[in-house]
Amino acid sequence: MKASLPMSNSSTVATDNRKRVLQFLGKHGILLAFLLCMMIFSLTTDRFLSTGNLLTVLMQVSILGTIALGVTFVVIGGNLDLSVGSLLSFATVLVVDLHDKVGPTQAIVLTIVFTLIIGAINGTLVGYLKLNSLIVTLGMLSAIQGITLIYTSGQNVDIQDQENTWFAFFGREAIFGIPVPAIIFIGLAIILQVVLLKTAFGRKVFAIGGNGVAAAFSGIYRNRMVFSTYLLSAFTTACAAIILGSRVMGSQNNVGQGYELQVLAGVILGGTSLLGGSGSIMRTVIGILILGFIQNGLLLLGYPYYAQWLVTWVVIILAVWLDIAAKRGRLLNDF
Amino acid sequence: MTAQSSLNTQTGDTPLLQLKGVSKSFPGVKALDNVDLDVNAGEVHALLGENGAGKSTLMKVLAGIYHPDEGEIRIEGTPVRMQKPMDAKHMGVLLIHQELSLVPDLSVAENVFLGSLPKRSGLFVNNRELHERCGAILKRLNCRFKSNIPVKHLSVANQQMVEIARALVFTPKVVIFDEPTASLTDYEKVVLFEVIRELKSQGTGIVYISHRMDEIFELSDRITVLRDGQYRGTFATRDTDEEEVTKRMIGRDLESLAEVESPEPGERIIEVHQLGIEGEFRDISFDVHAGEVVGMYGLVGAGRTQVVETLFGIRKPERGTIRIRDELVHLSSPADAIEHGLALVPENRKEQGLVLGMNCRDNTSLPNLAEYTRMGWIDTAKETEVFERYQEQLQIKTPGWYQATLNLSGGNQQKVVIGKWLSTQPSVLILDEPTRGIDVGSKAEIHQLIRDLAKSGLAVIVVSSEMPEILTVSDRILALYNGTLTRVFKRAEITEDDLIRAITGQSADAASEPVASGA
Amino acid sequence: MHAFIQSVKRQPIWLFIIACIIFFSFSNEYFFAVNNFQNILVQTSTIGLIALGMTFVMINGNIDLSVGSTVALAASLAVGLQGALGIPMAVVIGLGAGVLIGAINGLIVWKTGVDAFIVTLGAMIGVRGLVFVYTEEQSFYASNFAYSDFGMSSIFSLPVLALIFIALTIVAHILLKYTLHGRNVYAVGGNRKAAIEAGIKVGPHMLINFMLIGFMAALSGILLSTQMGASTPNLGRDYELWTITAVVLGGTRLNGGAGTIIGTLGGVLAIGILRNGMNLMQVPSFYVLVIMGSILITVLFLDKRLNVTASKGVQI
Amino acid sequence: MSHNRPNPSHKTLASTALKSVVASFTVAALSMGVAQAEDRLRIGITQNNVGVDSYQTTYETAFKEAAAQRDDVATVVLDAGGDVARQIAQMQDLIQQNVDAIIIWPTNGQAVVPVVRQAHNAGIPVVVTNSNIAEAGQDFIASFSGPNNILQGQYSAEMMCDQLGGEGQIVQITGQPGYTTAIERQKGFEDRLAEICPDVDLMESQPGDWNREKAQRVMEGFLTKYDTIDGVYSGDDNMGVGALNAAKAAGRADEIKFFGATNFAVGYEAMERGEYHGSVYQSPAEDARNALQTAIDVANGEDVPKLNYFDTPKITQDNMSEFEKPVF
Repeated sequence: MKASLPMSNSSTVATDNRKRVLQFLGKHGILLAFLLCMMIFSLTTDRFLSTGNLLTVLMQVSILGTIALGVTFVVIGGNLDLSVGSLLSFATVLVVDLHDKVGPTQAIVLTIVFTLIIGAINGTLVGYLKLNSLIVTLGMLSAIQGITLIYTSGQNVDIQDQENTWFAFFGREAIFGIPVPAIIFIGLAIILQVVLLKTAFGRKVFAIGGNGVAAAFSGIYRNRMVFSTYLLSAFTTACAAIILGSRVMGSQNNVGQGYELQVLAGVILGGTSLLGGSGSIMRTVIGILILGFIQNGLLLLGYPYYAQWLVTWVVIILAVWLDIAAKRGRLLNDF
Repeated sequence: MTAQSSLNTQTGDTPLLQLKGVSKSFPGVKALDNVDLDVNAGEVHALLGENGAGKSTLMKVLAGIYHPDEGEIRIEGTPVRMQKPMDAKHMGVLLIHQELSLVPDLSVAENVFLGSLPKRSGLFVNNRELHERCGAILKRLNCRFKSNIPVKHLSVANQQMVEIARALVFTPKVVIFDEPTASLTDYEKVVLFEVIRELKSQGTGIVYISHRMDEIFELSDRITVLRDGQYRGTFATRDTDEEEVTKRMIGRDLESLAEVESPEPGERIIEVHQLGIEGEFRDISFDVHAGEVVGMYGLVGAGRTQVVETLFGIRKPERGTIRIRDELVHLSSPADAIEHGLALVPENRKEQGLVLGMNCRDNTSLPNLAEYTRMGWIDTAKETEVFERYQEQLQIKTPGWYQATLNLSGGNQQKVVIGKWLSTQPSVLILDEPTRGIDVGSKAEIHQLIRDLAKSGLAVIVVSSEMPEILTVSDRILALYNGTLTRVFKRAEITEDDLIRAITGQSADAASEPVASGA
Repeated sequence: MHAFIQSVKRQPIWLFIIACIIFFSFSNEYFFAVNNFQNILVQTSTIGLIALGMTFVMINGNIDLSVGSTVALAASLAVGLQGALGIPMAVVIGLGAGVLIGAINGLIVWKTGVDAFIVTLGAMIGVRGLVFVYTEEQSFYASNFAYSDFGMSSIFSLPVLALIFIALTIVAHILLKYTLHGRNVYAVGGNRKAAIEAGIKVGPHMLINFMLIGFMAALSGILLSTQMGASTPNLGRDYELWTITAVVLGGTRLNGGAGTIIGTLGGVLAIGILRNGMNLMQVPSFYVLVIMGSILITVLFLDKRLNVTASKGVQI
Repeated sequence: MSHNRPNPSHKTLASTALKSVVASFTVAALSMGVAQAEDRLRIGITQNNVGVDSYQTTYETAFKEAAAQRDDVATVVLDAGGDVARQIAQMQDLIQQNVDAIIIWPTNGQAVVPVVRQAHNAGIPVVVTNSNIAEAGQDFIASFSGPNNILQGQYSAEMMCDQLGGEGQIVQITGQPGYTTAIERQKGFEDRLAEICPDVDLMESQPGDWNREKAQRVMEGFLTKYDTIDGVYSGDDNMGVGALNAAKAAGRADEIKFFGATNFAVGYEAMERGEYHGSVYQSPAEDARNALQTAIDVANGEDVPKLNYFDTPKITQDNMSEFEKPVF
């Protein structure tokens, strides 16, 4: 508990309790919301809680979730990355197209390399040239979509014989009954959570996001750090593209459309602050799962697919409001 | 409590503004302790005290920003209760901050009438009336710039005139000036004093807060001295002198400083030769030996911070060289400087010293994370052990290493920053305004700490604008004025007025060439 | 004349527009024609109207991502209800819905303190859901041709939509430059602490701005539906991204305090002219995307180089 | 004390930089040599969304090749990128250029009616290709040339009906909501199915937006929700293969019959493997050539049939050998 401040005039017990409740909700609110949401759906539809359904949802959100892992690092570092949408389209098209041309292994390696190059462009513009990350990645969102279309000259790309290629492993197979995409997503999440909390890299990302000037004054190379968060975001997008490419064995040019804002919604829902300096990978995973389960639950309840959008609107604002109220100790602003 | 009532009411009529028995405390420190003050119409009442003596707290109580814990505020005899700053303004008590709060992209007139723009047919701004009224006020302050240009194009001095103009809109009874001449040239200072005298002649009460002796004696009718948040007497300016007021302000006579013997300086650690950056500072040369504390003293804008930032690799020097243990170094970044054994406790701890969201331990280990990481993996046990060692040594009051630095008091935050830089085992430690805005108790502790660090063989540079602090910690003092090194004093030969003359550019002896006052 | 030169110098985007006009006029004979300019004005009015509102919101230090969905909602209501309630009533309800969405966004940003980016991101997703719920994924279609005639009609040889856009640009300019609310928008965006201390009520001003952009987005949606004589559930997708691009190109800073309606008009026209010019020159749509993205980043880079004077020698 | 006043030389830097950007543009444009001779017929086309799938890209290449072979025709080829407002703007640009005929592949059947009317009033004949526009627009267009989507829906219903033996439970994955082709195929399929196979129960329909990955996710939802699914009808093979992938992953592919429309290469291969059971053969090249020919005839004043359908036969595992594999 922080050093007890001598409360000014009205130090009634009520304000203390309210503050403590708010603090608790702020910290664990996201977990409660997740359990609440699971409970509601499992009561209302019998099929929801079956392992089959849970694994399917986990697989379905694994693409969105994998991208969100990298974007979380960018946001904790105090920036935004809107280019992941068309970057996903670019990487998926590339891995699928190269698969038949140079074989799966080289296709995967080349795709990761080229995606990292685009991530490096983002990193240079925002990190070294210090341009505003929202506008830069907004510009790149449009430019990368153009590059993708130029590369395929508008055509779809397909993998010819989809049956006997080990590339199917990433998107279609399962190990001990757990779909590989889910394993990749959760595995990568665990690794990146450890990187974020336990390694020097993670500590420095928190520092440049929390207070860039103080970080620079402490000998941290701020430009290089921002640059590397964009590389990480590009890497996780490439991984997501490999899963998506393998799952569908083909790709259209706009397959990633709309992912960029959905990813942000998941990151924000998890409680990572847009101002930078706070957040965690696990909270993002929970945020993404909530989005996935809302969609799945409502579908099973027979609601049309767009009903989830209304629920997402309310959930995002409630989650972030709770987080801010906890920090402020008061529900509403007074100015 | 000395008999101060007799001096106060010498003019007989009730004072414009009166504080009686005002106290205000914050966690760990009693900023104001039973202070009385009164301001009469048509009088300049100077409020004098070292940094941290409670001047700014008193000012904020007057301006309705803080509420006093005890005591009472009376305006023209009737007690008043100020909820928020706007109440003070409506009651005619106007405060002009040291940091200006203007809207850069709005015009001068719009800044002067911020929040109370004259209306036309309800919705529209009456621009004609706005510029007329603003023009009148500007003429009264004999400012030459027009009222429709955006404020961001004005010099700092002119921007200050806009702040003053804004105060006059409320036809104030009392105007409080907080260190107004900090960044003004001599010529601009003369214009400001003209304006203050003009307000005085119109019957406005002026409270002038500063710790510059020459200004106070030139301008004020009465002087009230504060030390450690306590009232230390009021003098009529006519019948007192700098010596008596300074003694009352510092509370310990200067001589006692002299016989603290300077230790025998060890090996020369850092040597700076003719360092310069165009427009910031030029041909700065000095050296610091192990076990020695070198003080850098000068007014705001003398370029001290810019010099130490260059020593720490934050700025790239255009001219001059830096040698560490006689080996030429080129510091390309703070990380580079840290590797060379340099450490900087920055001027602004909230913006430059700490990542407030992170806990104490993580902040402490930030500068040399490599020390605690093997193959990228942080050894948190070692980290915690290091932090707790400095927590012990520096007496940092915190529930534990996990406490976010956001929730610590100013003094403890500064100790965490110092601990952070000590953990890098530096050979040169630079401290920029180490005790600004810190309670008096922690201030003394930090001064003692600096002395001990020097004794343990560290080369220490202390940048400060508080004369008492410089005098207590430094073995040698570099006086800076307008980006140049005017004089270097040894501890034995220090006299106060030489020091003040050196930092205000009128150096007495012929040795240093007359410095043209910077445009 | 001097004032015009002065304002152009302060906003390089108008220099860019003049350069584009010259360039496209030489490279394509259909470009430099009165009704092509009318076309451009009509085509840019959709994003242009929203950009006028977005300028207020961004100078105030906020942002609004929900405009694209509001466009669709207002269009669907206006087209969907006009059969039962008649065109005027349906249009009023459409505009009212836009103002209501703006009010909801404004109240949440004000009272809860949640960042406008997040509030309006949520509203973008949610309001799109409302559109699909109301239209059940169907496109609506204005049976009464008078509605679509209005969109195509002209008064003294100027398209109605162009006239509305020009008129509202002038109104917005006056509102921002000469009214109390306008000047306070700058005050709150430029230095919020000073504004609060001067007694300016920050919350209500934010609310007004969000209601204003809600109204403009709704009007834009309805005028677009008059051009189409119909409304589709996916109308307005990505409009928020193009609106922000136009306002930033026009010189408005993202963290508030600076920007003008003239600058925004420049940004809107720049995008409109580029699209129209490249259309006439048959630049394949793939390359248009790349060109638009890189121009946005180039202008951002030039703006940073010219306006931000870093303090001397700082290298961190 | 240094005061940094705004430095006048900065502004000149801005104008020089911008001029250089413009200069490089000019060079690029002139090299493309845009101006053309005037005696030839000028036909403008605004397509729906070239980037979204191969059918449309193949259509565009075929259209350009067909136009290139004829020396009496110059074309202005535009792509609306799926944005209704941009398509309207492109139509206005074409009217402004006073082309001899306009071909429109509508992004939305209803939303383009007013601008088609505007072209009609300007005396420019309009030919609709691939997906017809709404009823109200019919008397402003010279002709519709493209597949008969309602018929295609019926074909799929017939194939589903006899391969299921007249009874069973099926689900449907439709195209992009509000898009005429999607609406017509769904209507054709549902009406015909009710007519010839009343015992086949259509349990649920959800949109796949012509996107294979979305169709896959929708199918996964169906597989969880319904224990027995006997048949799946998808708006096109691209989505059909997505549904097949989902079923194969769930190991229930062999108990489900898959039907689609617009036979894609991936659909053709799936049929070869026996996993896909029926589609409708439609060649984008033929679609393009028909549209161009109709536009030329109309521009020369010849009268053409109002609805100029080209044949889109059924294709199943039995008769697939008669068709060569689609190129898209």
